[in-house]
Amino acid sequence: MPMPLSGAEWAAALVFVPLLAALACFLVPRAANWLGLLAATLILFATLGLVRGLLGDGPLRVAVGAWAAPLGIDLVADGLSAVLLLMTALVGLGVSAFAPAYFAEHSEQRRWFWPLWLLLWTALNGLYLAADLFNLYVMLELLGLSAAALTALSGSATALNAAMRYLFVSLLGSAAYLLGVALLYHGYGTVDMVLLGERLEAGAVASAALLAMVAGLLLKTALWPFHFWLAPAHGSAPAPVSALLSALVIKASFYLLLRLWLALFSGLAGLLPTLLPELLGLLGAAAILWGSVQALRQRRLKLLIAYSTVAQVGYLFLAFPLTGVQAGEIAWRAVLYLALAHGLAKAAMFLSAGGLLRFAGHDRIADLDRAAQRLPLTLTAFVLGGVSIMGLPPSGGFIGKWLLLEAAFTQGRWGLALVVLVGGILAAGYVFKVIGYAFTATKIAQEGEAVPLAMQWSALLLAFGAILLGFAAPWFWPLLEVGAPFAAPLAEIGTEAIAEVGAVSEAAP
Amino acid sequence: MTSVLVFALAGVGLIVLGFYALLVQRHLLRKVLAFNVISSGIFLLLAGLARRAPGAEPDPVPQAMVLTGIVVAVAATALALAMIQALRAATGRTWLGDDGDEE
Amino acid sequence: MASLNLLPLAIDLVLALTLLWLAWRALSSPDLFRAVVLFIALGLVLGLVWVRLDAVDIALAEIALGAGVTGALLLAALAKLQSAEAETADASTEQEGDWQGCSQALAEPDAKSKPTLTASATMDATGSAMPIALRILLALLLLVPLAGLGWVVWQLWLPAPGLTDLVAARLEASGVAHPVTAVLLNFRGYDTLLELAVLLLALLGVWSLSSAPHLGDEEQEPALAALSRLLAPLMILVAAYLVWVGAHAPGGAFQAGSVLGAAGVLLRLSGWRVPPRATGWPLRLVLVLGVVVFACMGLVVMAFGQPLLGYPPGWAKPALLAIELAATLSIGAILAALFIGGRP
Amino acid sequence: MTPTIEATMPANAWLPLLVLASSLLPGLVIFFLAERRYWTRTLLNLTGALIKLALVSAMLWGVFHQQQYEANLPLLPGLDLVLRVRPLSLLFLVLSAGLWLLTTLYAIGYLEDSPNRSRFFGFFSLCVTATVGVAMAGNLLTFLLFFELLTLTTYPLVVHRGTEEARRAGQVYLAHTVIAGALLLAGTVWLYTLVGTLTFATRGFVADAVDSHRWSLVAIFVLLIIGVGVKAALVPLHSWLPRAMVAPAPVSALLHAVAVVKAGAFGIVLIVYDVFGVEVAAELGVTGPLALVAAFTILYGSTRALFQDDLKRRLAFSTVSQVSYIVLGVAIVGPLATVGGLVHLVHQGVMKITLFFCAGNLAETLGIHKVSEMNGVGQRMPWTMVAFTIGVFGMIGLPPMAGFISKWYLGLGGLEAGVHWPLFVLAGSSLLNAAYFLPILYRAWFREPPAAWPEERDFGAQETAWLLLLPTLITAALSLLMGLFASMPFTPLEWARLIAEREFYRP
Amino acid sequence: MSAASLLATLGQWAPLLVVVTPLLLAGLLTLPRLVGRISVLAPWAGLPALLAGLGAPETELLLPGLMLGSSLMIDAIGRPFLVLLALLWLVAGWLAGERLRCRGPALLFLLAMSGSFGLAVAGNLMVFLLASTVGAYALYGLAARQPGARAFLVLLVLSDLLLFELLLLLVKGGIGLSLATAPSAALGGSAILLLLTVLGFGAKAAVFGLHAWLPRMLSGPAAEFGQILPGFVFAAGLLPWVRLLATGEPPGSGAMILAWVALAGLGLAVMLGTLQGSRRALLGYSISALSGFWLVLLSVAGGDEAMPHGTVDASVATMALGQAGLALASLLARGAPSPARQSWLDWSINGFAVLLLADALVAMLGAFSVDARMPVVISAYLLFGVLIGQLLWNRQQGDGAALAFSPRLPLLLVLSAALWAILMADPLAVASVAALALFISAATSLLLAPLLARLPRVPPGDLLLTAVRLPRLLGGR
Repeated sequence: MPMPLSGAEWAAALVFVPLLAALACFLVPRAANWLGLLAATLILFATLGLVRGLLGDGPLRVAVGAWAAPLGIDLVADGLSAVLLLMTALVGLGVSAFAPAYFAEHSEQRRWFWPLWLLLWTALNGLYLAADLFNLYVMLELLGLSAAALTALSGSATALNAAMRYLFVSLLGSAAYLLGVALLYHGYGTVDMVLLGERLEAGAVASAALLAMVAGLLLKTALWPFHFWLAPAHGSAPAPVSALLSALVIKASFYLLLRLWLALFSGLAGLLPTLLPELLGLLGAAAILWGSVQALRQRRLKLLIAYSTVAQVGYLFLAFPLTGVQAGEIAWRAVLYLALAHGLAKAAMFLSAGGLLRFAGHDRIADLDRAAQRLPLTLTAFVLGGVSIMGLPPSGGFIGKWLLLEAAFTQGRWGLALVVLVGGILAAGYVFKVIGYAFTATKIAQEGEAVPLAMQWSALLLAFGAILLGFAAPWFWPLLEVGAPFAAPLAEIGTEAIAEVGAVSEAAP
Repeated sequence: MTSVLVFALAGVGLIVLGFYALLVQRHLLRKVLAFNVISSGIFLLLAGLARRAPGAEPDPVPQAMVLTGIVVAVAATALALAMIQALRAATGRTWLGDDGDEE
Repeated sequence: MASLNLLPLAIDLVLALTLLWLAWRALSSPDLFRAVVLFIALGLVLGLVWVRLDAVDIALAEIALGAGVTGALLLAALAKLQSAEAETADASTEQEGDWQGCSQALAEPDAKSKPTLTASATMDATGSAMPIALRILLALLLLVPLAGLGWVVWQLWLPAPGLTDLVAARLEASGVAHPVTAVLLNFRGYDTLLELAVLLLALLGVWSLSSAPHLGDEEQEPALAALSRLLAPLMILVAAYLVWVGAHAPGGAFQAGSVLGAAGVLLRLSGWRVPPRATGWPLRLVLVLGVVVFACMGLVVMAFGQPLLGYPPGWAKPALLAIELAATLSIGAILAALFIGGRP
Repeated sequence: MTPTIEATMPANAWLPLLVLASSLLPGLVIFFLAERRYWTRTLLNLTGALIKLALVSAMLWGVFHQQQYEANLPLLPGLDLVLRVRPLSLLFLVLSAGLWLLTTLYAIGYLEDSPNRSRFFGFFSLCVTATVGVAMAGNLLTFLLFFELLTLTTYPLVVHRGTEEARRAGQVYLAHTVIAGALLLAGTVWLYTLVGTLTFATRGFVADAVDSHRWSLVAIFVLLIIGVGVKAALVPLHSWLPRAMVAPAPVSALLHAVAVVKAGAFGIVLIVYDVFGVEVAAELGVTGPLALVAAFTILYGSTRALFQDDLKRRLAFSTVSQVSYIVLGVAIVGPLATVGGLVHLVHQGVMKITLFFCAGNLAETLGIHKVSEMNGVGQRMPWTMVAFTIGVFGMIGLPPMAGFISKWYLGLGGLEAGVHWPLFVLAGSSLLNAAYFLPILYRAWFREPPAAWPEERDFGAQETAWLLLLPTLITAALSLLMGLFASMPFTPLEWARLIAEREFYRP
Repeated sequence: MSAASLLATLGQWAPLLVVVTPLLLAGLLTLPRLVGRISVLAPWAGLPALLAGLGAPETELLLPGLMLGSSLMIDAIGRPFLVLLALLWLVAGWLAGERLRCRGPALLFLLAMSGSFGLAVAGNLMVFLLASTVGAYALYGLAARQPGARAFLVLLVLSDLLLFELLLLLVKGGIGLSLATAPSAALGGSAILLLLTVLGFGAKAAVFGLHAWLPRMLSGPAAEFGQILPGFVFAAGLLPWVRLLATGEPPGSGAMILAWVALAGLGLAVMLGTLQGSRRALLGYSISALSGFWLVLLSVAGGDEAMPHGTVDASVATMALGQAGLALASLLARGAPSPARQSWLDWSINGFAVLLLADALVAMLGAFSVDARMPVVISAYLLFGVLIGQLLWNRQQGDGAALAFSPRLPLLLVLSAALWAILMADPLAVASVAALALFISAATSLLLAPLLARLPRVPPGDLLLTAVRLPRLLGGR
């Protein structure tokens, strides 16, 4: 690079590269594969640049169009968003490497996959960098529509039905979120998170807004009572799409919920802000148990993995009740690490399920005819992914589980600790159910179809990523500290940038 | 001033009405209608309260937001309708089947 | 005098009530066609409401997009569904299997932990699947958010300035006179860029779902052909005017785009075909033009040391104009394509 | 502070890592070898094993001269992956390194032309890596990590045959080990939150938390012991062991004599000595119940073994009982009992692996799986049966064999600690051992062989393939020599005494 | 390296040499080619033991490395046993003849031999236990198909356990395992140790109560190796008793009880012996009786003052001679001699054996300087006299070799035995009483032999249960 780019350029690149790549893929469908891969590598490069920038000179706050916060829209990047951007880049690269081989025959789907996927990627990157609530609404909408369109890509009856339900769910969620934004804007005069964080005080408006936004986002994150749409959607979508949905899309709405909770509502007094985390923790625990039991009952592999996502989402919400006085920091760090590890592992599992589906023509678990020996790479990817999902030691999942347990034990929350452990055991149950069948032979021997190496290796590399996370924890903590996202609301990030603009708005009441 | 309140309340009415219809109606086209009603309600709430600003001009920022919202609503509706037609062609029904893992 | 200032209140009340009544009728009318027509009427009345609230831009957009384009899309979809309905109706006796109910149709998202509704009943006339008892219970339950929101609105209706003065202070630096357009294209240009992307995404989704519809060229009614030949140039003129006026008065890219889209729809109905040569990448270029220009403008500017989407001082006006033109073109094309449905 | 392995660490920090790599790398390479690449696979296996043995003996020499071997890798804030080689870990290291070499030789012979050998040897090497990791663990977190890795790598070996029965056995194995792993994790984290550190220390590191958290420490002890007890096959948690006999012979040899069961027993040793410290454990009053459980397991395992007709299941139940000797030795608070427990860790390994090799020979050469089919097998396979006889005498604890030495020290330790009931348990167990092993010898040596063996394979002059026979004889000779020349330097007994003297009892 | 120093070092390593030579030969057996030659050499493996027993000086060889620190030694008590065992193994090997041709029995034979030599030269109890285990299991291997073998095995395992406990308690009690130092402090007077010693070694010495296996194994069909068993019995059972009990200071009351119990055992053994069908069964019972006899003497011996170490050795030599006599007799009891060779040669060897036995018994009195007039001792001699008589009578049916001889010759033999005993015994007065008792009982049993013959025969190996079955036997006659 001729001159070292500052953080702002990287942030801009993160949003505009996938956008322009999507348009290019739409314009020139034949070159879609190469454009997609190029975009994926560029995005990874940009993310690493951003991370180096963050580590170098602290959290980033860029005013788009030089119009500072209350008027214009700001892009914010701190430790929390950097880690999730990194996950998106890694999983995105994996899926982009997987997709060309997967869609080799049905070129029609390939033609539409790339533009939709890159627009989804734009929405993800934009969402992690946005600090403006309405901007986040547009990102959510872009995300929801592209995800629904991608789910319906395969065109099968179940896929369409699932996509339809998913579309309505995400539209309803965004509408509720928008309602919350409207209330907050009219209540406190701005839609910027930092300013809102300062101006917000407990009251009817704040509670109503909190309720609406949390309800909308819970619907999109598919936490337990609102999980009904997830399994059919992730189960019936094409493999790379279900990998994206499970690993990335779910995490975006969770990130948004987390950011809102940390920036705006965690500081508030009043009944709802204290009651809500306990409720979320309860729903999370229910999600873990219900999701795992359902996963155990499934006879089809992709549905099993989908229900596993329902369970793993439950883990992410366990941290809310744990943000007590001492171990708050550890709980957030645990959950973030779980999200990161789950992203990589779940993507690996879905991609390997795609490989198995291509190999056997079906994904009935009981008939995985000797897959262990005939398709070793793919199954290893599934196993390593499973190891991280279960939270067995060498993996990132283990680090997350360890920190969560540590937080639970320091605060004496035995119930949560028990749920985490039981969740791990049940996860082992359904993962090893699949592995067990991969070793046995079915009665009628099935001859398998060759699975291209690109598909196998992309799944395997993602799985290795999930395992290596187990050892890479020390590298992540400094990154996570940038901007101290968990310590206090975003207030003090770059307040000086707003000060000089604020002069005018002070004139207003 | 009261017109702001009236229309804001109307907006709330629309939201709740649309939400009721979204849950109750089975036909997907009706659900799309319900969604549009909800969106209109929210926009009414958002831009209606903008009128509270003293002086001639209402607060432009919510207006811009509502404009964007309307365009997004149109896009969503178009996609939903296309998906309904595709679903109708694929499954012959225009309502959400209970597609548990039946096959 | 009291009676005089009561008049506007009365008008507002009437408008609000008609709004609600229309919405109720549209959502619960047994016949689908009637429901769509009522919905279009609702859109128009909503346009009046916006005018009443001095939000002229929104009024324009609501009528052009909310009522016009959405209505057209709904009617087109209804036509296709009913034609399909007719085929299956005579093809085989409509087997009214006892439909085992759409359990978990849509869980009540409200965090007040309403029980998940599992509806199971035969389909009644209004197409709703729930037994009466459940629907009443739901209605009652919905009173709670209604009251809550109402009370919150009651808190909020007191006059508050919002960001009007801040926008006014920065208006001249934004390159356009009309505040809404300034906010839309400059201050919150990033949102608008993404909004265009959403529109394009919708088109991509539609095209990915259905293959190209059979562009059978039905016989043209002479009256429609004549009318379209007259109206199309007029609509294009109006669109151009709207783009230009947007700089200093309510108008702008989206409204102009929707008018252009309407023109496209009209031409399409009257049997005009996009020349085959142009249906390839040229059409796609037009569709994509708006977003590309906007994005490239935002990036190019950065090369000159300006922050993202921050136009250099003198250049704001021409840049915004260029963007608006490109946006109008692509919005028009997209809306027309959305109406046509499948890939050309 | 970007965490790398500190450059300033002394050179011999690389040895523990090299020991790990010496089986990890060949394992990973073998995974990608094609089935027909017989010689490359054998070469890789054997060089790996030999290098590991050489490294371990170098460290043996080093530790004897008070050398420090430690490598650590930061894993969590405040918690590292620590590989520290102490005399105690060397005891287990030498056992696993030595027996792995022999089991590899045996496995090469045993799986002559069976399918999936690359997969088998891949997991085989990974399993030993995990075992070696468990041996060298410097803190409880590292122990937990390698302990769970052991579960993961042994599961494919248990289900290697790919039959439905193997799968079900694998499921049972997993059900036990995964739940145990969860309990172990819970205990470890809880301990960490209470005490703040997990590094093993000679007298344990929980001493100062005893008075403030007495009952939680007891609960943690129970959690840890159950977590480790499943692999050590303590009675209520043992049922996976007999069912895992469906695996091929080298696997059952590896599982029982070298890796899994020993890791469990070693875990109990670590928990009692290096986590809690034996005095603190006694003060908490947990060593008594542990001793009772061990005693019950010893007797239960032997009685169940009486009624098993399947040879490998009988040996499995015998292992259940024999491993609890170690636990008994650990649970009796006294230096001599410690020596007895530790030395039995090695002796039982060598003797039991001999018996399993013989069982494997019988199965592979004559297709014998049941004790009732073993009539007159002494004539047909004299050398195998001689090794089996030596193994049996070791198990019963007759003088020249290694078993006698450990039984001697256990008995002496019991007396020294003033508890007499261990003597009766040992006597009872020896009787039961004799009751279920000697009839086999009688049947093999003094009964007339059947007209034809179930599936006889002809190996020309010798009784069976030399690859199968050689390891068996070596381990038999080892168990004899370890008994006969027990007090020579560098024997397991001397090393156990060194551990007891250096680690547990400062004068 | 002059011959003297060579001899000295040879002497020094003699005990190890003794044990190792049979093991070496056994090792060579593993090579298939050498089996033929080695099996010929097998019987001669006992030669070095014989030479060491006769010539080697009294030495103690410490072997710290072997089995938790052990030592081998040749001392006054051990030497006679070593010589006699060597003789016994040579004769057994010679008699076994072709049975040693194949590798299995040859290997077991050599192992048993090395085990028994190990017993003789054991310096501490650990080595003793090691040697007795190796020897016993090898013997079991040789005679596994005999009817009594299973009982022998069970008793073997039980006795090993008891000995294991004994050794533990000895070490715990601080007494230590060494036999070379003060065996006198061996038992320190604790009842448990005494009980363990008696029972532990009793099982191997086939003292009555634990004797069931010996008569049945002797009377089994293929009894060629039968004759080695008595040799093993003496070494494994009696030697330790001598080392531990002989000079120990058994508690007053404990000793007397032990004496009376042993006497009762002796009586029962004699009674059952007389009722035996086959001659070898009788021999079995006589060996069991002899063990009982030893126990009586040993428990009584320690009665008064602590015996000075020296005197016991000399007497022990004669005792050993007695054992040998009995062993030789059992040698003769090997298979039924063909009638043709029913010559006086057999008779003379038999007689000679009995003579040796009688002399040994009498000499024991002197060795222990026991007050000959004690009733226990007298009755022991009387009972044993009856057995001697039955041995001489040889009229037992059942093994088909009923010797048709008139009672006169045996009577003559008894007289000469008594005379010889009296001449040999140095403390004249004491020995004469014992000899007299012996002579009288032997004579009466000879005379009553035809009467006793009509009593119902009892199968060998029955324990005290015979009292229960006796009425039925009598009734069912």
